[in-house]
Amino acid sequence: MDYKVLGLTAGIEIHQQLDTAEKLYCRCPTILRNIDERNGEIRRYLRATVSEMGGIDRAAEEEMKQMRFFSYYAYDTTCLVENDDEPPTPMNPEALQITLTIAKMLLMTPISQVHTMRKMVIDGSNTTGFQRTALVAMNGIAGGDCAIESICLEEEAAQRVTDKTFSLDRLGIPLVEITTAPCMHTPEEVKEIAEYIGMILRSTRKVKRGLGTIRQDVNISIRDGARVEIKGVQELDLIPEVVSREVERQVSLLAIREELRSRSAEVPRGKIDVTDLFSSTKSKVLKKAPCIMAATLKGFAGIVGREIQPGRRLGSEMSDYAKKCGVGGLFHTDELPAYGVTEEEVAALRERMLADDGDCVIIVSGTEEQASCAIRQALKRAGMALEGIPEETRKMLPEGCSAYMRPLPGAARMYPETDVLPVEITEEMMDAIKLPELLTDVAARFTEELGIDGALARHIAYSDRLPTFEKAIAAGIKPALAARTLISTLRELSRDGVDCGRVPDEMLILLLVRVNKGEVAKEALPDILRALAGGASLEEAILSVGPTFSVKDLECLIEEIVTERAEFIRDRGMAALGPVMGVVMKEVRGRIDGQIVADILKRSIEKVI
Amino acid sequence: MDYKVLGLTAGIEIHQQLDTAEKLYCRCPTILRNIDERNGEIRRYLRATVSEMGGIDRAAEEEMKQMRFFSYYAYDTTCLVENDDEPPTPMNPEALQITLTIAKMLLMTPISQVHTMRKMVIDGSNTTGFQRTALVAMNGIAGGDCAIESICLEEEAAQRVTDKTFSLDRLGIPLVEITTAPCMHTPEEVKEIAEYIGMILRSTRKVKRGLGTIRQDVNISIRDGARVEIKGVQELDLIPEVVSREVERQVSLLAIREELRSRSAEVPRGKIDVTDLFSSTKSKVLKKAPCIMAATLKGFAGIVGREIQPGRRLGSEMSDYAKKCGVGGLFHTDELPAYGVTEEEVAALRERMLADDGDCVIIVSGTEEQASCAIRQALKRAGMALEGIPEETRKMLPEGCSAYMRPLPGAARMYPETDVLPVEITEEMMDAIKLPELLTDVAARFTEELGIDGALARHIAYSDRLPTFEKAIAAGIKPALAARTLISTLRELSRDGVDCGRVPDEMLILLLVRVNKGEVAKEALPDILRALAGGASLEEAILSVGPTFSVKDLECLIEEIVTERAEFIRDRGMAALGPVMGVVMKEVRGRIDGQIVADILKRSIEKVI
Amino acid sequence: MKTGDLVSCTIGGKMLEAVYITERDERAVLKLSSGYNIGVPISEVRHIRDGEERKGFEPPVVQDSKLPELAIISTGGTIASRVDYRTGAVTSRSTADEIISAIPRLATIGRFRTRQPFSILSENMKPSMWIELARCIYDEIQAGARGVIVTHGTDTMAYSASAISFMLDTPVPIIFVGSQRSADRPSSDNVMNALCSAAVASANLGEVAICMHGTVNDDYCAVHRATRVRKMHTSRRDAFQSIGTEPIGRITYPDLEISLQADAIGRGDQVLTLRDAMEEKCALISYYPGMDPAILDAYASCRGLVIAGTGLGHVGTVLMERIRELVCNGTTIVMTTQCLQGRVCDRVYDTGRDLLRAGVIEGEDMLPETALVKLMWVLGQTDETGEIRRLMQENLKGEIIRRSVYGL
Amino acid sequence: MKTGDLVSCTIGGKMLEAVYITERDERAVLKLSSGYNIGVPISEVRHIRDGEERKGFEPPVVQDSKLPELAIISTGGTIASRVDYRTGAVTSRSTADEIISAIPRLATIGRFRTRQPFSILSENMKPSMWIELARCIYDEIQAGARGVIVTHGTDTMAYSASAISFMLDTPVPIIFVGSQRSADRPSSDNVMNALCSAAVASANLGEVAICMHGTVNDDYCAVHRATRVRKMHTSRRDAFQSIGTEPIGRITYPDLEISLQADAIGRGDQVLTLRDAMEEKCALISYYPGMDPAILDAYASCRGLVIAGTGLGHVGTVLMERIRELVCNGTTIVMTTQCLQGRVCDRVYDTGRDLLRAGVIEGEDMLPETALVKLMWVLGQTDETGEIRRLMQENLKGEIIRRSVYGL
Repeated sequence: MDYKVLGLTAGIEIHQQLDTAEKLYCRCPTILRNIDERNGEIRRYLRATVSEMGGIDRAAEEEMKQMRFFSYYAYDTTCLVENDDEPPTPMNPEALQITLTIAKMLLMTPISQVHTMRKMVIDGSNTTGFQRTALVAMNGIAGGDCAIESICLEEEAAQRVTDKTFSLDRLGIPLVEITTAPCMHTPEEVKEIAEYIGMILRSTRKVKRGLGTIRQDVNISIRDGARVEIKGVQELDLIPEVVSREVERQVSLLAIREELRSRSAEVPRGKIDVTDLFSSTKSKVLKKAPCIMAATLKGFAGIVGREIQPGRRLGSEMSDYAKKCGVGGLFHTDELPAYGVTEEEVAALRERMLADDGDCVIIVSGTEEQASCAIRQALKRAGMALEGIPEETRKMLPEGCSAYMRPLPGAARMYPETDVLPVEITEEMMDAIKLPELLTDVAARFTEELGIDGALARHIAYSDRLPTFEKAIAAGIKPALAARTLISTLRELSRDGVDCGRVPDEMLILLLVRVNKGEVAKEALPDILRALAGGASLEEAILSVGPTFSVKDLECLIEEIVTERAEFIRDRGMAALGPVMGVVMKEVRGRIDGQIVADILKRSIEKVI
Repeated sequence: MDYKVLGLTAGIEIHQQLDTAEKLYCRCPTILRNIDERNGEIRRYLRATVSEMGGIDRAAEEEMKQMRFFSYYAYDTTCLVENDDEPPTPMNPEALQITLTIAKMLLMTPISQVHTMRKMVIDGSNTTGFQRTALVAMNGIAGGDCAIESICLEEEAAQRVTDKTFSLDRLGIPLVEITTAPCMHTPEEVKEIAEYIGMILRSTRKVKRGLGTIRQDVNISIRDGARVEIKGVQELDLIPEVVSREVERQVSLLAIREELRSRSAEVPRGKIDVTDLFSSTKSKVLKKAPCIMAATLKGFAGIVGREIQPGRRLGSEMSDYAKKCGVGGLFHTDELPAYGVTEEEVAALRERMLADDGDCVIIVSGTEEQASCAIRQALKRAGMALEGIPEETRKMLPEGCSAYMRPLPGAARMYPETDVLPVEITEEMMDAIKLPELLTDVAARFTEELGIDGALARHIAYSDRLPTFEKAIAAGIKPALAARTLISTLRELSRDGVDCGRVPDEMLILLLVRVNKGEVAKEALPDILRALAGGASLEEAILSVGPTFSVKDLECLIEEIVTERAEFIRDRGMAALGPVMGVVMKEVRGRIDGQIVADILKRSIEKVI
Repeated sequence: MKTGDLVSCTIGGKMLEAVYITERDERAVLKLSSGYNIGVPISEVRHIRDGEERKGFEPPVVQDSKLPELAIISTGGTIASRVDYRTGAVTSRSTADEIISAIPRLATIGRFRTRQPFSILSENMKPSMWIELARCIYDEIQAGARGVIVTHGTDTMAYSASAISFMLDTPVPIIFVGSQRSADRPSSDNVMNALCSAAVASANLGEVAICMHGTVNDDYCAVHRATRVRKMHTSRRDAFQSIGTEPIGRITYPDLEISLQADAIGRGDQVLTLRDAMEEKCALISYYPGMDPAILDAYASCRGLVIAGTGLGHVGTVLMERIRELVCNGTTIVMTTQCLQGRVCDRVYDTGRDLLRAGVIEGEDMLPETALVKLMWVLGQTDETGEIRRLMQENLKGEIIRRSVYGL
Repeated sequence: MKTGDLVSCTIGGKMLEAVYITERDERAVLKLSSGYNIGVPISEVRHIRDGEERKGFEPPVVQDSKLPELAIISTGGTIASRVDYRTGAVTSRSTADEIISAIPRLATIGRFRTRQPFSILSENMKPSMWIELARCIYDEIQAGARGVIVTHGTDTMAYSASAISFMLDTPVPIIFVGSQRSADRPSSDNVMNALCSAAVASANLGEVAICMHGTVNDDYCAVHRATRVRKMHTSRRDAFQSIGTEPIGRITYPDLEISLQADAIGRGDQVLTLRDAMEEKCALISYYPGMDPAILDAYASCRGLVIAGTGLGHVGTVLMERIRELVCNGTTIVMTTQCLQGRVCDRVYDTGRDLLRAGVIEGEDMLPETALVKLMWVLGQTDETGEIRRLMQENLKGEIIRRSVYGL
């Protein structure tokens, strides 16, 4: 596809959790918990409050279609602030400091007086019904040519456990939101900017790492299309796919609009109860439904079933809307007979619905209330197909497609968080911020100073174990050993399901020091690390691979073996080294470094020769 | 028996609950509850506190042999005072007033400043470990010649539910304790004095009635015998029996002492474990016992089994002592073989115990600790038989015999209740007390004024329904109707299991007024009362026996019947009254008074004749 | 510049337009189109044009004339409020229409009229306002209100409810209600508290009570007798707790099912009576170790003094002489306990007996705050020492529970 | 006549002999042989003969030298007492031998020595005595005590324990204990409390705590951190309650099994240090509606003032000016809450923000009483305003809990 011709413009929002000691507006630690560890549960209703225009926010209204009774899991690491039962503390200064550092790295201008706002969110993910957020800096530049509009410091939402249940451990973790201008024009460009900003964030060494700690939202539109926000893209590599598939979707929908218009297609207002037609159906879904509703889309035949993204049809979009009413989805005659619905039933349906060949009939099932609501929603989406592309917030599906979530929010409903005093950002504060070394520079330095291969250096610099690596180097460990152990060995172990995450840095470094001294064999590292991951102490772990072998012991052993094979050695001379080495290693493998064995054996053989 | 020759002297203590609105040292109502209504349970240890002599009270020590962990049931009608978790209120003035009235009736002299004392009781029946009690008056006379030593106002103890569990509803109800001098010399005399004091108490109209609200303790001794206190005699009629049986017991025990001395009987110190002898016994009790201990009583053969009261032997007394250790009782060779113990086993036991024909072997079973304790206790009692009669507190058994409870308490362990201020009793207070009419006088007045037969008048005066009767008379009810209904009818209903206790006086009187007017038939009273007891309203109850029959209705009915049978009536004349009356009553029985029927019928017949 | 004006300023070299909100700590607070507020130096702000007056849209409200008439008297606590997202301003709403349009379900419970005798932060409440409030409630009941709802800040709500309780014998429910989370937020406890209090206000009750969350969940509201309730937490929704007794009722949410205790006073059990004299010259002091006896001199002009003593109702012996003097000079002194729970008993220890001899009145199990309000009221009713003592020791409005029941 | 003398008097015409006990309200109190006391007119009493001196029998006590050395410091609370049934006198016992013979099981827990720096009713406790007590404890620990038990009246026990907590860094447990029911009665809580406190005093703990009944049953004692505990009931055995936190431990009874919370400070974690300066010129006042601002003048000479404000920490605006003056004149004012539970937050409402501007220090979630004691101690340590503020807002001895955990 020629994105220039299509007029692609894209921007991103990056949400990155900060790795602070305490949360943004309370003093709880910023750690995630297993829901089994919860020690309390609170249950609350949230309700949209009436705005000054007498109306309710569009996105909020969408949420209100369903019940708003929520349940929250509390922990010994959460407090009454998360429960919305205590006023927030002042803004966490550590989090603000990190945010200002990022702002400075992105050449942004700080706001002189930062105000915490309440942004209405009544999907249950915030016990308060709003998210606290503060605009900290504006107008920077990333990667030379992409404008950064703003950086906000906000509190992370609670994690959804089930439909209406949330876990409070995540709520309140500081999060920066970086919003770029819509300055990208190809899928690859989007990925590059995201990657660059991610590198900036990690360069602060103060952001959380691991699954779910960074999320990208991508805004995409093409000429004649509409702005669509795709939320929750967690992997950088998927970004180009997401962008290109959205472009494909918008192109297809524009084509569908033209075709529908040419057919003079129409969307009806009413619906018809067709429950009786399916009284003896073999379709499991329809059989158990208390109510089945249908509607006829004039001139839509073949179009509802048309693919607009791999595996997704216009029908899928309508189905997404219908699901908001609690039904499982919808059937349409473009795909029937199927799913246990027979040809006869389709014929009867078409007859009842006065549908001719050019029309498509959709049916939904559920309680009467659900089915009525679902038909209404599906028809609403069908109507939009005649208009073009709706502006939507969509969620990413596993392969890079997306599904409807809710309409794009209107101008955010925000008002001041009166419980938190504004914070002044002075020039002195900004001047005092020391910019961290960029990870790209770190990698370059590793190559230059430590002689590490460029790719590996980059790997180290971007790795979670970077601080460990730096400590190891400082402790005099050979860079190759440190890099191999901390990057390759740990990654291999991790693939085997061994999680060394809880092995403290200090222990790893002490271990590497022993290896460096030759007291522990490099070869034994995987087994020792495995033991450490299992909770063993360093000494236990080292002993677990066999008693260590001192150089003196080794000398004795080698003397014995060499003496036994003196004749052979004298026969072969230095060529005996290989075979005899094999014999020795059989005895000592993993218990002393091979290089040391080779050195001593060589000397010993030399003596014999 | 010639009690004068035997030197019988007896005194009594009467404990009477007062019918006050509130308890003695708190403001809870004085009502008893069903344990199912409890709403809390508290669990406490009680411990004897060391007295100034470094020793512990004898009775208290006895209690301490067993665990002192108690459980108390609380109700919504008990409070923190019963729980021993709040200081007591000042002494209930209503209770004091009643006590002073009784004192005045018994010609006693009040104490000028009444001090509340704490009397140590650690059997668990008081949450505090003491009973609050105050000496209110001294030195009076009952019934002309019996000296009254004292009247105390004290709090009732908690009711025992099971061994270690008490119910707090009763704790704290005011109780007067009237102690006579030991001025009685025949069993009948004891009953008469008890009866007289009881009448005095009830004359105040302010004492509780019903089971357990009055208890007599009788102190009995004969010459050469010992003072024995028999507790818990609730029925007056049993008093003479209790006294005479105790005299019998003391006479028998003195005879036993003489015989044992003449045989040079001896009680051993040690005990022997004979568990192995009964390893294959058929005695259920012994079979399951982890330990069986035995001891040989030299020269006791035949005496342990000798009856000292109907159904009770010296062995029973020893058994009472043994039971304090938690065993079920003891066996002795005077009664064996029996209870599944074979002759062979007895022989083996005697052999092991080196017992010859003049000796008696006793055995007890239980855990080793229980059995050791029990043997020790039984031997202690056996030793006492050589000395004579122990001073004891005994509990009455159903037929009038008694069983050992504990040693007589020493001088009561009392010290001031510092939480309750002393109360001054002034001459003015005493002068202001109006003496109530004695129930004997009430009965006499009923005979004189209302023409009621002496026995019935006495019955009414002593009955719980006396106030109702008085109200009924005041309301103009015929005395005979009131007396018959309130005494006989209610008693008969009560025998049938119909409890009219909760039918309010007002309702009974309204009912009697209706009967008096002839609107309700006397004959219907039992059925109506039955309905009232079941919770019906007065109108419902009256209607339940059939629609009422007005005099007019009756006249119509009678005219019809008489007209029908005019010939028969003219034949028989007034002699027809009986048969025709039967016919009429068949129709109206219970719905209108029979006397009215008779009157009208008579007139109607007269007209026909 | 005034709130709502369109202005511009430059940040990072880019000009942006914004709405002027206010000035704070020498910064102009501006609202951006994104909704964010920012504070910028005032000098950097340029005026573009005046803001337009925007009228709030209020949907028309129809009240059901068949429902019982209820009065809402607001004193400053917000039962309903509205956020102006343009300026961020939160305004409280106190007319019947405004309240019903904010909490539409109210209209299914009763027919409302509203009054607002004053509007204050509840920490500024004072006895003269209680009198004003009592008269206002009295008028409403006389005018036919079948129940009265008083919205009140939570800080001193228990004091006020207690005061009204003493001043009024009421045949209808007088329900105090407030919220611990402001009404502007989606999670506010205001809606549930308001609906529950309206339900109680139409129930078979005839006394003054506080109706607030019973737990931290939105599951039920507890109805507390005015004289036995205390705010026991600074910020939790279930801050109000009955002390030494069960709440007199509860209303489940959202079904608004009411259950009342058997000892709750029924509708119509009392005849409407107003006794609104209060003696303001009363004070409450807590005793603590090291208290300077001289401090009592500051209370010499008080006609009544409530002491929250230690334990069963004690103070250090050093205070005894001044206490004797105060009593001699005509100050009524009532002893309560800083333990809050349990009963004062000055007969057990010497210190207590000395206090009794000095003429101090045992406050039984009254809460110190209730005892203060009651003392103000009693001293407003009578000057006679014996009568003062009798009234203080007698249970008038549930403030004294004669028996300390276990389990509370 | 003196206590113990044999006397006679006549009642109802009968002469009786009795033991003379004392005189009370113009009556001679006599003890009859039945054990009852009666009061009779003094004029009616005849002296017969003097009473004999009776010596109490004290069984010899042997302490086990292998057990840890524990110090019992008694300040007037009775852990043991003896009743003389002859006279009804209850005498408290405070030597090691006396205590052990009253509670023999103590001898299986430790080896005891005892000290009695003073003997008072606890309502008469004052800061100078805290200093004396702190020094006494310090000496005992220096002399090798492995744990210290302080017997104390319950009324002000929490204040004293809190004061010791600030004055002493301790490597060993310092356990305050008392009883709510006097030691002379069979149902007293003294034995269980004493045994449990001795068990804790020998446990792995290194802080100041109060050990008292955890429930109204004799099932376990709770160990409360000194700075977070409050006497919350006048008379119940379980009157002491930790506020806003769990007790730091419990000891089951009768098996004396100890469980301590993970956050309890361990034995030896702190080095023995005594900082015993205290500023007595401090006061605590509770705000209430109608409080006369002039009352604050009485506190002008205070160096420190703790206010128990309403709700999140408020007072009426009428007080604001006097508060500003007091702060200007050098009085440190700390705001706490009369709600007792929850955290002060003066940033939410205008009144609070005004207080902060006036220089009032937010007391976080400190109990008002603890804040008073802490303020006395802090002002004893420093005169520097910034340092005072820092120390007051920093958690020193568990008095501030930085996070309000749910469920407490």
